[in-house]
Amino acid sequence: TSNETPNNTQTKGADTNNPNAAAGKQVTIGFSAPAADHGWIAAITNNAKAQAATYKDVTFKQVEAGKDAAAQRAVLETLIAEKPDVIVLLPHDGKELNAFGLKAMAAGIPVVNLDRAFPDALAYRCQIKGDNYGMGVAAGHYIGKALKAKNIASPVIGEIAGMDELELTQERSQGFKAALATYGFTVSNRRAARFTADSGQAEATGLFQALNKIDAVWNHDDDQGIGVLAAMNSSNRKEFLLVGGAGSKAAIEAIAKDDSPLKATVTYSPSMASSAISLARLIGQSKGMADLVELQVPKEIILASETITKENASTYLRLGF
Amino acid sequence: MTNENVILRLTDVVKTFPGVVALGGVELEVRAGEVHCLLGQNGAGKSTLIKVLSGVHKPDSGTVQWLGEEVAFANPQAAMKAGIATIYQELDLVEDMSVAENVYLGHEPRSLGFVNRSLMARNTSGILAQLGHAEVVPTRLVRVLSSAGKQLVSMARALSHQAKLIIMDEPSAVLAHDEVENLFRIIRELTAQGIAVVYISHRLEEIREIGDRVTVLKDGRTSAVNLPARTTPTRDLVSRMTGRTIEYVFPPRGDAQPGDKLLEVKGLNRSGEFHDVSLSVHSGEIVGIAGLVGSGRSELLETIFGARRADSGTVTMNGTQLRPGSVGASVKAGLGLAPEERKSQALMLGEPVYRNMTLSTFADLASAGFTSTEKEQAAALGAAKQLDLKPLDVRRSAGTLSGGNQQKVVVGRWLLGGTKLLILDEPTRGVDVGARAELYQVIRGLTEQGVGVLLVSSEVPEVLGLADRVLVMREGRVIRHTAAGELTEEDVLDLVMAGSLETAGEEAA
Amino acid sequence: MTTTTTPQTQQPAATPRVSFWRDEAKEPWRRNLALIGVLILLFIIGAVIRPELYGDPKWVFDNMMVILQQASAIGVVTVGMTFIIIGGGIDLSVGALIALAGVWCTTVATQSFGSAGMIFTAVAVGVGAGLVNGVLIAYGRLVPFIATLAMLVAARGLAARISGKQTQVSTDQFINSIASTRPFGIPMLALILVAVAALGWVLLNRTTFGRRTVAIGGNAEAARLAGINVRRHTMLLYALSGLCCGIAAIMLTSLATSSQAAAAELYELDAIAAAIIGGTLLTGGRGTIVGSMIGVVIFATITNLFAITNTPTEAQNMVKGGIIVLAVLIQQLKFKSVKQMLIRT
Amino acid sequence: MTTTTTPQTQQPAATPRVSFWRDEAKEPWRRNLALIGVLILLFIIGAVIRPELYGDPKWVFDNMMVILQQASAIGVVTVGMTFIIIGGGIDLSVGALIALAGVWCTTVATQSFGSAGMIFTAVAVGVGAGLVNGVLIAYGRLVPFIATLAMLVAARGLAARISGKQTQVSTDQFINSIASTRPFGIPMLALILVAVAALGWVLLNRTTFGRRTVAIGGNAEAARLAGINVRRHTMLLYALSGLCCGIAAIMLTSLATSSQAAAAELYELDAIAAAIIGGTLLTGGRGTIVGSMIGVVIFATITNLFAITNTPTEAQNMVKGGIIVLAVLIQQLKFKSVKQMLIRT
Ligand SMILES: Nc1ncnc2c1ncn2[C@@H]1O[C@H](COP(=O)(O)OP(=O)(O)OP(=O)(O)O)[C@@H](O)[C@H]1O
Ligand SMILES: Nc1ncnc2c1ncn2[C@@H]1O[C@H](COP(=O)(O)OP(=O)(O)OP(=O)(O)O)[C@@H](O)[C@H]1O
Ligand SMILES: [Mg+2]
Ligand SMILES: [Mg+2]
Repeated sequence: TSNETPNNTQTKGADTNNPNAAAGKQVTIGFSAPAADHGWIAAITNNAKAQAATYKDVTFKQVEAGKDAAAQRAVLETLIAEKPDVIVLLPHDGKELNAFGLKAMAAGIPVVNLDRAFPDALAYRCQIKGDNYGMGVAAGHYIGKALKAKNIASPVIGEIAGMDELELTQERSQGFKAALATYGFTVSNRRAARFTADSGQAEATGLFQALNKIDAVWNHDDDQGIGVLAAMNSSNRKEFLLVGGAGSKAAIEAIAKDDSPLKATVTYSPSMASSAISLARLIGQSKGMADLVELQVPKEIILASETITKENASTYLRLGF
Repeated sequence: MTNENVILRLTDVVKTFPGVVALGGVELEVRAGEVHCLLGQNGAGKSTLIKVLSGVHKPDSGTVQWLGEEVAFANPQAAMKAGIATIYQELDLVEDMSVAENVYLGHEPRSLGFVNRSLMARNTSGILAQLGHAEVVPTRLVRVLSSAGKQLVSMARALSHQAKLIIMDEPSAVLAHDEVENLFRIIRELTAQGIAVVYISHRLEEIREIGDRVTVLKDGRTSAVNLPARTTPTRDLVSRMTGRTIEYVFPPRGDAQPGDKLLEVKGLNRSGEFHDVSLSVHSGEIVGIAGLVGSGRSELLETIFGARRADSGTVTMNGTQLRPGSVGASVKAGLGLAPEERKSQALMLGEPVYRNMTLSTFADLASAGFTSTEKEQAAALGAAKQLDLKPLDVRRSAGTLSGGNQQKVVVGRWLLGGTKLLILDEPTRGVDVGARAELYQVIRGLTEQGVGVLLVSSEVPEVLGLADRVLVMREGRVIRHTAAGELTEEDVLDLVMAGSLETAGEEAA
Repeated sequence: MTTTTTPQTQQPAATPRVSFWRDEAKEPWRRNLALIGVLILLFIIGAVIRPELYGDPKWVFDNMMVILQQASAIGVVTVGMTFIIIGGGIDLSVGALIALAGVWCTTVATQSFGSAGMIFTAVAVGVGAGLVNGVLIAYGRLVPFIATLAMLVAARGLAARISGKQTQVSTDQFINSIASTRPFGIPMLALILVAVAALGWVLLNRTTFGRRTVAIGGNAEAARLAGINVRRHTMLLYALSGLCCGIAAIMLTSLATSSQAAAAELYELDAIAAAIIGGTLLTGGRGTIVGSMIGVVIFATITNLFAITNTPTEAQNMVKGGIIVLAVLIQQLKFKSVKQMLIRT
Repeated sequence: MTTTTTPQTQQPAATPRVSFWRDEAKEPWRRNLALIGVLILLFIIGAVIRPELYGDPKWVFDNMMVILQQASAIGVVTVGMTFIIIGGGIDLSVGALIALAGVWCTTVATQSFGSAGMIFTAVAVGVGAGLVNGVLIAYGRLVPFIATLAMLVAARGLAARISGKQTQVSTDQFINSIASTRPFGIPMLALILVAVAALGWVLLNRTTFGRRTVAIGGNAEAARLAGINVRRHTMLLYALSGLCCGIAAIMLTSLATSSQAAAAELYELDAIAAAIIGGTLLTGGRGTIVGSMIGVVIFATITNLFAITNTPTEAQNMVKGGIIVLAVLIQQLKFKSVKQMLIRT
């Protein structure tokens, strides 16, 4: 990690071999993401800010999104009025803010849609997002392989999901279920926490009460995982294999140390916010991505969810948040 | 007995509450055009009886015959529809609605689904004029009216129904002398139209003046019927109510000279309420304040007590000046106030009687911050016995007591602890004849222990009979100050009404 | 009016002529004036921080319309909430009912019935759930807090089940267009709010329904003794609140062109707060529609101001807390009688 | 009713011996019995669905301990909330105060002062914020709902600022170990809850402080005229609630070995609901600590049951709403006098 202001961010500084590194036309990037109430979202905002700060030719204009989609829509209206060159937008809800994307694009402002997707292709110039379904699949495969390797025929598998009313949680769970199914496994108990450590603790405790012996648990979010680990300690349950989600620095460190049931985490990296800023700059300057043949930035980029284990933890530590 | 003009007949009506037999077999017979008085001690079941009549309670057994037919009113609306209107003992008005809205609550005149507000206001004005209070503005909020004003609204509500029977549960309790005269005029007008009135009061003289026949309740049963209101001797009535033969007597004043000066009030003012009031109370002395309703006496008492902050003037107790606007300081200095509105100002209805009684003394009965239930109950039981509380059970919740017994609880609070100066605002409102005599004894007994008493009552005989010295107030000013023996009831009435009589005369002229 | 005070003693109810500033019947007006003062203050703060925007009359008008538009759904809910609170109750389920009505009316099946079918569904779901609240409270004798809290939890659960926890997109052109229509330059949603508030005002102040609501909230026992069917009326009050939720659900769906189970989160707190700031007594019996509406607009203006001044979220929260306290304090400091009023509550 | 019994008519004053089922002073006991009935019902449901678990006495004991442990933080808050509600108020800020006290005591700077420093900080922050609530309500004369709502919003904002919106991990071994310590096989946190509840019970039922609380909630004007300093006491009540939040913050930090601004979400609703289900009157003047604690345990048991039976989230919500209604209805159906009580509220 590099950088000053918000510490602990993931950015990519100027690479002198990259022709895009040279300062170009001045670009004003408007940015909006939901109010941070947990680590991942906070990292998104911090990354975007930090990445923008690495460019001399970028003016970064962040607007606060408020507590729900309606509030975010209201601030975005004021953002359009200020005519930025590009808007990077992580909406509260892609479907609810689709109309805004259409409006901004119609007003001639390209929109980089970050993570939560607009359903309408006309609503964005470029979409960069994580792969929630893929994240579940990665976790499912890791657990499936590990249990097969241990020769457990009908394993007891628990799942501690995030906020259940979010679509992304649903997608993750579906991916997890689908991947497990390829091994003939199913989830025995699924609890939904609220992305906070205290709710993670509560749901994990419930899970342990329900299942006397567990073989593996997937916890969707490393932040709430702090609570899951606390619950494991206080109820002395360590017989299983734990897989995390998102890829926080603390989790990656724990995996590297290999002294707890946490053996892996599947990424959903907030580094995508840094990338989104880079893409927005290129779009604003009408440049393409240097390694690609295309003269312009592509329409859609989906991050692969990677599995971090003891073996590769050191390489990923840099991207932990 | 002739049946033709009997409009209401109750036979053997029984009503029980958990743990109490409120009515244990009541007979009542009311004729058209009569004023039928209900007499009985506090807790005898009078209010319960009329609540049965007006559809609030359903009787457990017994029959109610209305206009010759057996009825069972399911709710107050049904009773009202049948022609029975009630003025309840506890004023049942909505404070944040206007006078007119309160009068027509539940049967608002409507046109096209909208409340016809002008018609409602006009009709209300009409009824108020009939009641002799044309000056009351129908759009005024009830919240700002005095108790008497509120009583007027209750009355107007009863009249707004086309009732054949109007029940009045202690309507005169909050009324001053002249207002009571006015009430009687209205009752006479009603009965002249053939409307029957059931009248409940603890003031025997009222019953003699307005009543036709009397039914006496005792412990939830009818103990006497068809007594002529005017001629039955008081001794008779009282003994049928109480089983004893006490009369309405004031205890003799002791010979002892009043002791040191306890309370000294100098030049007390509160704008719009009272002006430049000075008075003093000595230990062992009862000072009474007479005056009309609305003459500012309650405000004066509350200001002396520190519940309101004076604009100017001082209150001194035992030589030390009291911190203005601090009830805590007053209580510490030995003052106690039994306020006028028992439900809103004095009682926690859901709490047991003993906790209500020890509200200002539980901290003194506590040791190191820990309260003592035993000590509190014992102390409260003592006061309850002294006041003849019925039922004599200090663990019952105060809300289940009858009106008069609730009043005793309020007074009882200041019999506990070291109250040196007792301020009583209408202490006998709603208290029955027997208990009243006992209350007077208790108050007199306190003075013998050196307690000073400052008393406000709208019943002039009470002030004159009980107090050693009397102040007469009018329009927030003290206009007379003399020993009690030097005034007669007529003198006082002349004094308090002088001004108004003059203006009334002018207006009439 | 002459100076003689004598009639007062004779006639305890006599009305001396009182000035606007002391007349107890004018007290709601005075409170509302104070609240408008708060609004002006917020405007001035905005103008100081962003003079270039507030200097432009067109922008100012436009911004006001945006504020009204954003306030519209919560405003409609607050009309219902005002009735409930005046009637002595509370409704914690409004946010959940909006979500439930919203996702129900945007299911594929319902959308196939067209705009009318969707509107009918939303309103029916709102009224139906409101009736359940009302029956539990009036006839089941549950404390309103508990009954509507249970409804909150249950309705959000049902909404999650119906929507499959997915955001449901509305494809209905008519519904979607409501939010973007601006007859005479005024957002349609703002007009709907004004219409609902006006109806609410008439209902509260000019009909027996409204008067009975005040009576029940002010003194339920008195209302009962006066022959009012308190239970039935209470039940109807919750149905009315449910109706408002149904309407708000349509408005919110139109704004977002979609619905989801997590929509309208914590609207209950906002609606209650707006009503109380507008002078509605939480213990019932007193309150005005106008006051509640000003309360709603104050909240929407605060949110708007935060957006315009780009205040960071955490600072927003702190400032918002302060403004709420301030708004109530201002009403008190200015007018002594208000102060006395609050002591008594 | 048959022929009269002479003693009764003669002396209505005498207390007829009333059975446990009709004595009004025993009413809280009857309610609590009904609530315990609900708990037993929940147990039976669990036993029917997962007989293999409930058949194992060791597991059953263990599970009860887990329920108590999970109920502990919210239980401590509910003790404070019970006082507040009995005293005629409401505190919407408890969840936010837990979060604020939690993140404040887990900042790097505070953690450097060690366990004692952290505990002191949490308690001081809780009491301080509670005092602010109390001053605003008692001396600023704000309605409790508004004052504590403002505090809710502001405290969450401040917590977000202090924590930099990050989950703060506690590295303090002592604090972290509290949650995992089990003297005599009973979780330490459960013991803390029992201790706080016992202290609360004594405070409410045996001290002048408790008596004043009941008096003020029952009739504030009567309390004032009896010489009780209503304002000061009201202020202290909110400070007490803040103290409970501070303690709960430590407990929650210990459970999750971390704190964050979004922690203890909606604890206020749970605490209020538990108190009301436990028989506390929302209008003040009546309530019991025991009832509130049973209410808390019922909620924790429901959550536990959901986990054990693997109930999906949306079904959880619907069932939870139903159970809340049921719990209150059961109390009413069984005991007539309870019914009457509720009519009057
Ligand atoms: N709701 C109730 N619950 C329990 N007991 C009640 C209830 N209402 C009245 N009682 C009891 O019934 C008896 C009769 O009370 P009631 O109010 O009818 O007396 P009353 O004759 O009107 O007395 P007062 O002259 O003091 O008004 C009393 O013992 C009272 O305690
Ligand atoms: N809350 C109020 N707002 C406005 N005026 C009031 C209020 N309370 C009382 N008043 C008026 O103040 C005056 C004094 O009333 P107060 O009740 O003190 O008289 P009082 O001598 O104690 O009579 P009572 O015998 O009824 O107690 C009356 O004119 C009354 O209408
Ligand atoms: Mg009575
Ligand atoms: Mg008076």
